[in-house]
Amino acid sequence: MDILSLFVIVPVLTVIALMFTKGQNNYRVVTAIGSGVQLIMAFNLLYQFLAIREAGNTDTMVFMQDYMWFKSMNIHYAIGVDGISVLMIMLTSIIVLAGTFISWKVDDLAKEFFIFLIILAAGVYGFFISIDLFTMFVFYEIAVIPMYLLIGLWGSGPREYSAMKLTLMLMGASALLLVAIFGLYFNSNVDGGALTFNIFEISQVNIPVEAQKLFFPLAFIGFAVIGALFPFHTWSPDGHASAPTAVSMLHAGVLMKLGGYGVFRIAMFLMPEGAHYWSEFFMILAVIGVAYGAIAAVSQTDLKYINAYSSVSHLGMVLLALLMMNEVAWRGAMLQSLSHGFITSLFFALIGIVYGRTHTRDIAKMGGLMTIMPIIGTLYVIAGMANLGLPGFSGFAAEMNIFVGAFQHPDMFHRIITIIAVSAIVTTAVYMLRLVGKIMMGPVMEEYKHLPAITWYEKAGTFVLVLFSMLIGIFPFFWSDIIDEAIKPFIQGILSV
Amino acid sequence: MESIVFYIIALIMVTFAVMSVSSRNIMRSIVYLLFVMIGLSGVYFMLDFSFLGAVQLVVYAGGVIILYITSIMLIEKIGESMDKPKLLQQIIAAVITSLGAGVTLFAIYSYNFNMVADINNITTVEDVGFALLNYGENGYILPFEIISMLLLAAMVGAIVIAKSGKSTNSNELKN
Amino acid sequence: MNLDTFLLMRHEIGLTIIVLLLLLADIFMEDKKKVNTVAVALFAIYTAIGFVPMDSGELFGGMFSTTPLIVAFKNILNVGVLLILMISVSWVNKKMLPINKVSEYYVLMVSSLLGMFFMISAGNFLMLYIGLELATLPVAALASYDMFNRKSSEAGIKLILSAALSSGILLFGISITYAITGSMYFDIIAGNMGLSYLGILGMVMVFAGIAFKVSLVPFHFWTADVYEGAPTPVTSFLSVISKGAAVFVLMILLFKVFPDMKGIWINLLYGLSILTMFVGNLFALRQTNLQRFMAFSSIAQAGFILLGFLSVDELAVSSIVYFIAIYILSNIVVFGAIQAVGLASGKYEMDDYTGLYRTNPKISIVLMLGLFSLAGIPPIAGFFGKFFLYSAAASQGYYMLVFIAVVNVTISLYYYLKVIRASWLRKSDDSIPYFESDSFLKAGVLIATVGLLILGVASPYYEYIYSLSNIFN
Amino acid sequence: MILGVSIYEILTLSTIIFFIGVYGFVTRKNLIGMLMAVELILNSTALNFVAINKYLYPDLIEGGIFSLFIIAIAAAETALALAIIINLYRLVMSLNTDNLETMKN
Amino acid sequence: MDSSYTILILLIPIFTFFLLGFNFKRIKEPTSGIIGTALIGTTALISYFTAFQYFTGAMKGAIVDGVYQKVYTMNTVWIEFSDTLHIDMGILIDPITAMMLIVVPTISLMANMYSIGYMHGESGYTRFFAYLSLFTFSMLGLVLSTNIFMIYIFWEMVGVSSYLLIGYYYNKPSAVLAAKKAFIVTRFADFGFLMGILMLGYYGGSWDFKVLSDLGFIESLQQAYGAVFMGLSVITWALILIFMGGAGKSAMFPLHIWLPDAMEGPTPVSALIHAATMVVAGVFLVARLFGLFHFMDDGAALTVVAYVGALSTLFAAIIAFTQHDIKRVLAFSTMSQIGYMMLALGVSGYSGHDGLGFMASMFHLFTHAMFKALLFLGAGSIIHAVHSNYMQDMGGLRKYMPITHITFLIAALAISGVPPLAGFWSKDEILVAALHDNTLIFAVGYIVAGMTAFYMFRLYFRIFWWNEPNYKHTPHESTNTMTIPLIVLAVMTIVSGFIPFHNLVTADGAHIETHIDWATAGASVAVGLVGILIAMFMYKKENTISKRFRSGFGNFYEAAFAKFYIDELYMFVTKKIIFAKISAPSAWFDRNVVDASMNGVGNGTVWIAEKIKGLQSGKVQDYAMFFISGVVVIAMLFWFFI
Repeated sequence: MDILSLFVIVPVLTVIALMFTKGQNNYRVVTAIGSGVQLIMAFNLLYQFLAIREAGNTDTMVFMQDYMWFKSMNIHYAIGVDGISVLMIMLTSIIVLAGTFISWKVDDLAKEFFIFLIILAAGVYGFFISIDLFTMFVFYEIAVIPMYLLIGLWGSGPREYSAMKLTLMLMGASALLLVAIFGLYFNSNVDGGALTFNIFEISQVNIPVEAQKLFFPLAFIGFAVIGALFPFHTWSPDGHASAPTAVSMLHAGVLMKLGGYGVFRIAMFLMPEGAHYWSEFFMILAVIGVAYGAIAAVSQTDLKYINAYSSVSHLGMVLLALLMMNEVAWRGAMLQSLSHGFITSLFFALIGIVYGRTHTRDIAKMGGLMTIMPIIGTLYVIAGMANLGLPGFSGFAAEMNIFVGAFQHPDMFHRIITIIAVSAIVTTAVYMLRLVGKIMMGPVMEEYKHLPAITWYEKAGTFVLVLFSMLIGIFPFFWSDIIDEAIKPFIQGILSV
Repeated sequence: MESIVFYIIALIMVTFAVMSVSSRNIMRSIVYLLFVMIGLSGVYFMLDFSFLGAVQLVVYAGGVIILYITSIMLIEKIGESMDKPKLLQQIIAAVITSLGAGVTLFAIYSYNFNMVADINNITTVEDVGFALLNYGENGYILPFEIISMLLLAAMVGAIVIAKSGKSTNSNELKN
Repeated sequence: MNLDTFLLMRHEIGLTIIVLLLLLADIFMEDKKKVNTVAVALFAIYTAIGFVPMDSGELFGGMFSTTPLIVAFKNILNVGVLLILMISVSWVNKKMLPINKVSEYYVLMVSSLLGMFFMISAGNFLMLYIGLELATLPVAALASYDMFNRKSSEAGIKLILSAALSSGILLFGISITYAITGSMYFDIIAGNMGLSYLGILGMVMVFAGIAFKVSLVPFHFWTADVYEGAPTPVTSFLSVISKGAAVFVLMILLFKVFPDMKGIWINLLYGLSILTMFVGNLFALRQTNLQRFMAFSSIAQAGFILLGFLSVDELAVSSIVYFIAIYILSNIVVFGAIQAVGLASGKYEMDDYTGLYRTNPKISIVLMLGLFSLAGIPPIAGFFGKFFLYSAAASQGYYMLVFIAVVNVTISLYYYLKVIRASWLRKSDDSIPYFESDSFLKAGVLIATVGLLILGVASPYYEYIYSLSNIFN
Repeated sequence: MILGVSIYEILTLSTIIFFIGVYGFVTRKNLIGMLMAVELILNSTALNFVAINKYLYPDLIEGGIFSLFIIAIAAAETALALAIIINLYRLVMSLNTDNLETMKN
Repeated sequence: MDSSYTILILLIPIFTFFLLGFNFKRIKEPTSGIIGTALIGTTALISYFTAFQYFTGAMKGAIVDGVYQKVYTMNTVWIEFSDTLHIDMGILIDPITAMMLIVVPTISLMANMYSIGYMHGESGYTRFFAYLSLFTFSMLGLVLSTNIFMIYIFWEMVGVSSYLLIGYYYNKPSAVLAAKKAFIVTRFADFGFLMGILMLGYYGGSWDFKVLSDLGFIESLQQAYGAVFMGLSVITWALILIFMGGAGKSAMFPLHIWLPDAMEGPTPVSALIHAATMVVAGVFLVARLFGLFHFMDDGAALTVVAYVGALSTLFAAIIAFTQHDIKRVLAFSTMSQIGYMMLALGVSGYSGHDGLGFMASMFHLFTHAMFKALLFLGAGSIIHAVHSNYMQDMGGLRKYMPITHITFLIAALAISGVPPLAGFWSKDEILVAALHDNTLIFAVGYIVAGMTAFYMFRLYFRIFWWNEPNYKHTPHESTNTMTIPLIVLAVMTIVSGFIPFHNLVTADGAHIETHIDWATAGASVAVGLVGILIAMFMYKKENTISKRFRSGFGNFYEAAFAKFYIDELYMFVTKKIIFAKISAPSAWFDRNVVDASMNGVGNGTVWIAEKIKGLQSGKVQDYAMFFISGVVVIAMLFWFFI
């Protein structure tokens, strides 16, 4: 069995094991074991990947496997990873495990909860290992659909509405994506070869410029919606607000990364001319997202909404960086994806922890929690600081790469875009500090005096995220080396246009 | 001469057809329909297809129409006049059907049929029988067999629907 | 003609025998309840035999023709009917056994299937017409089978009246093609239609006659009322078997009989598929009765099927056949669930399903899988079915249509999710209590569900159909 | 074929009868009335087949046979429809189509 | 000698931070204070040693041809953007760093020691020391940075430490607000800083200080870039933006508004961060890039620095006249003195005697750190004793708190420029440098010197003389841990003026000759004394002179008291414009336009569905009508295809 398919198989096995498990405690233990195995596999993959690179393997993708699936349409189950996918898989496995711990106390239909959580994870893993458009699309949808039930069943507030909106908007986006995939597929024989869904085979083909102009925006929007591209981001605040904690974590931490990853790996890579043609238009949308997400976050009063808009802003940065189309910016985009994954899921974990105690997410109704729950409060401040790009945490390294990359374009348009994007660091500070100041600081509220302290599983869930955010923040060179190497073949294509 | 007869029959058929669909008395309506059918069998006769004309007479005049009448008698509402459709509905229906007829006729007249000047083409019972029992090209034994299945199925269906079963649960009526 | 060639009609002969045996069983068997088992067993044996490979060939001077694709399709329908019979059993036992109308139910259903087979295998318009009528009339009887139910009778009369009108139009169309080409054999008509006002009118009329059965807009109106009123197993029969056969016939008609009007019917299909998808979906949005809901869902699905036609090549044929197979299973799963719930509680409204998962988790899971399959969510088979349909359209550059279709998938997802929302997301104090269905129903639904999970992911099945799909020479 | 009468006239007749049938089908508010309209429709098509056969392709009797089948099937259909109507009447005590709108929208 | 031990200067504080931070529940008072102080003390020793080694030339490469060089004791690439553009992590030692290596650990040590007593009984005792260590780490990292991006990194860290420390009393809303304000205002300034860095990196091609201070490199930049905007080159604009960052941290007008509020933090914090170290980071930054500032476009950016400094110094001095909160008076005094430093940099030349301003600025930075920290710690001692920040609650304290009194007096004299205290020497050099360069700026500096003396002695007399109010508890002298730092700093204040700065800290590293210009010096001492005398006249005994003055100035007084309404202006801009006119509408827009349009698509679909439901009328006749019309219409439609 190849090392990559295990990432799909192990979750599936976990799901099956869960189906035959009985007992509240056993569900989470099984899930924890399953996601623990995934974590081990992810690090094993990272290790093996580094080893194989060390050994001088310079292939774009390694651990490739290719199985014919539908022969008549030349659909393959084709998988392989490069540095970026490896890191994304690592991110996923960490967040899944953290999410499992954070969900330790789910009691209503716990079994189902964990099953859907793991299915979601399987979809995400599958997405990251796919190098065949069809396979990728299949996994993409597998990842999206469990969200509906997870939010709708275990969520809070207007959960049905949010879940429906999220699902429909993401599915609507995948409509565009599917058309783009067909567009690529049916243009993949223009050089005389066979029709193919394989990303690397398509990348060898000179897709007609007209087709690229037509399909690039479809592919871009298709992916970018899940990356919260303005104005298609509105599912995100509602979805996050209603989702249970672990789902918010997975969603913001992993699922939204599918957007940037897909844009990078498919839209940009396969349609470089289209990317150049459309970049300025989408750049405007992305930068609006960056600035507007941050500004809108300032006046929110719900913890999750603040964070959701913050995600809009930060992921807008990813899209913006991708559209800047240079190596530094792309590296920044990838780092930002990772960074945002850790930080935002940390945030959502903390929100969940706080909400589980105070039963409100309205920041006006909270105050002085730091005194009552010092560890949670400290973590919250750390998360806030990490989110606003404090050096030492991952966000800083990522954003600096993005800004430096964005600054490489000396024309007025890019300059303005860059300045607006950079200005978001101020706005971010405003809402983060407002948030921390309101809920953690200030006078202690009487009704919260007896809230319980943090539990071991909550610690486990959050500490690991802080740890990784700091690992990236303090040792960015380690990660950026991996990313740089992976970006090179991609950047060459886009720069040669 | 023949053409005049045809035109007269055609006129009768159209007239009775119109009356049949517009009469508010159901019994009369059926009788008008019968006239149309008879007229039609007349056309068949004129087309030298007397077998079909006979069948038409037997099946319709002797079968179908009786069936209708029996049904109506079963329902015991012979004298009752049918509800008049709304004027608007009539107008819309008239417009659409005349448009449809116009379109169809336009299509027919725009097509140049290649008529064969074979005046004495009489279809005999023998021809029909031969065709029906032939299992080669242009043989109709298979449809002929299938129609028996069809009639069987229709019969079973009609019987099973019409035969009164005993309801075990009168509440079901309300559904 | 000898026995070997005669056995090319194996399926039809088998069905005829089953009809006759069932009539005999009705006469000789005292315990009518056993008729159920006999019927299902007979049909199961027959279905199994149907899988024996068979050559292609023609019978009765071209009246009847068969190819491996047709056989495969008949087998698909057989399996579908078998499953429907299995999910019918409990209904028949509960509703029809007391009034002693057991065997007729099976007779009618099997005769209808027989009609479809003749229709599929027809090489001549007459066969087509007779097959169509044989397929329709028993279903009309079946629709009004629940004779104490006013809705059921209404459904029956609406079906038979609409069917009569549509067959009238079909006949008019056939007469026009006859007038133009001088024959009713498909191979003679093919290529002789030319392009004329009359020819187009005739083609459209023929098309309308079949489209009526496929429930394409604007020939679909009967669908909702009939589906709602008819007993659940009959509705599932109508929605999958009847529609599937009609789609196949439509395919043969358009691809093989009217190829010279391709330029016209391609556009017709393009327009109608958009119209059908939208109308089906928009109406489905606001339905609360599940059977009616499924009716509009099936209309929308018909719109998706039309996408497959557009490429007019092997891909078109295989994608359509494959989709129908999956669609049959999906719908059977859903109807099986509706049937189970309906029988246990008498409830058919969406709101009644509130909290179903908490009382009857298995049926809810099955229902969800079925609905996801209809919505086209991977890795359930429905996605793959739809994907190949889109491919067919996209292969000819109809990207816009694919886009519209996928947008419609999104709309459809909304209402499918509404059912899932009721059964999974919501809690209710008076949700339907736990019930146990009979083993036939369970087995039927289970087989269909397993089929849904396997048929998509496992490619050989599609590849097999693809290998049979060359009908163009 | 009828002397002095071309195919067009006969087809005109059948078309008119056909659409009269359609008109009846659309306007009738009585189930049996609608069924009778269907008879008109089916019979007009039968006439079509026969006329086309006689005028255009007299070598074979395809059209004639077809008409025969149409008549047979129409009869079966009528029988079944009437059975359903009668059953419906037992439930509703009316043949008026206005009473058939329990299912709509 | 191998200089890699310098890394310990950073490692020990961060270790202290983690040690205390992770165990803040387990380590009890006063152990944590002692640990913190001890470790910072160690850091201080290593720092002194480093500075000593550097200034004596014992460090390898420190002095070449009698000129102090920039020494990298270590440097490693942290993030690489391109071959020349990378963020490095390393340690750079040059004269100003070495000087800061004395200032920062000293004040930090004093603050730590002082806090052992001052923070007695606070709930977050250990946390406080952890934060202090974090701050020390960040500040040291800032001064040791080898490249401007590394400065930015520690700049941010310093900002966070400041935020944490200002918000130390996080249950107090005003503290939370102040912390927030401090962070956001400086963050806003950092936005400019970052843009400046990016511009410098893109156009200059390097962030490395060795490169950026290389005169040949600067020359090439000057030639490569002409004026692009308002007559200035991109590099100059970059420098102005970078200065914006510096101005934010150093509380220059108009980014000064956070500083007075920052006094919400515990007093040792005010002494350490908001008087002595962090707030001079801006000065340090300009000094660090002095070559660029001076040579690009003939010092256009430097002129900006000079005028901003001059404006700030005057502005702050005026406000300081009117404040009642003693820490605020000191805060404005700090702002004013930093303005002095900026001004000095602004008027400075590069080498030789022209570079006097630079030297003076650094000198003033050094001395100011000492006496201002002393003032704050003294103020802390006073506040500790009377439990109030307001001078109305004070008076006559000289009897109760002799040590505090004496040390405070020394510091006040020093800041007023009375010889031979430290402030005299540095301030004198500044005025000399200003006189050489720009008379207007000199005039401002001169006036402010007098004003400084006045308001400082207003403070002094008001606290220690005046009339005694009714103390609830009799004030008493503070504990030893608090008084020792006072004494140490007082000693420093006395002696640091005699350090031969002109030999050690100059712009180009070479020695410069200085001498006291007695004309200027005498004048400045005179104006200082006048200020002191007026203050004595007004505040030594309780009287109503000040009240009369106050009413004499009328509205101007009110305005100055209200800090010239700058805060209100900011509040107006943030609350009324940014919040109310941008943010809230954006949020509204998002919910009601963007989201609503997305929902609208859905609702529209449902609406259409509702509208067309009538088509399915339940009547077979209608269905037939559609059927027929469908056939007819379709047929007619496709007739057009023929």
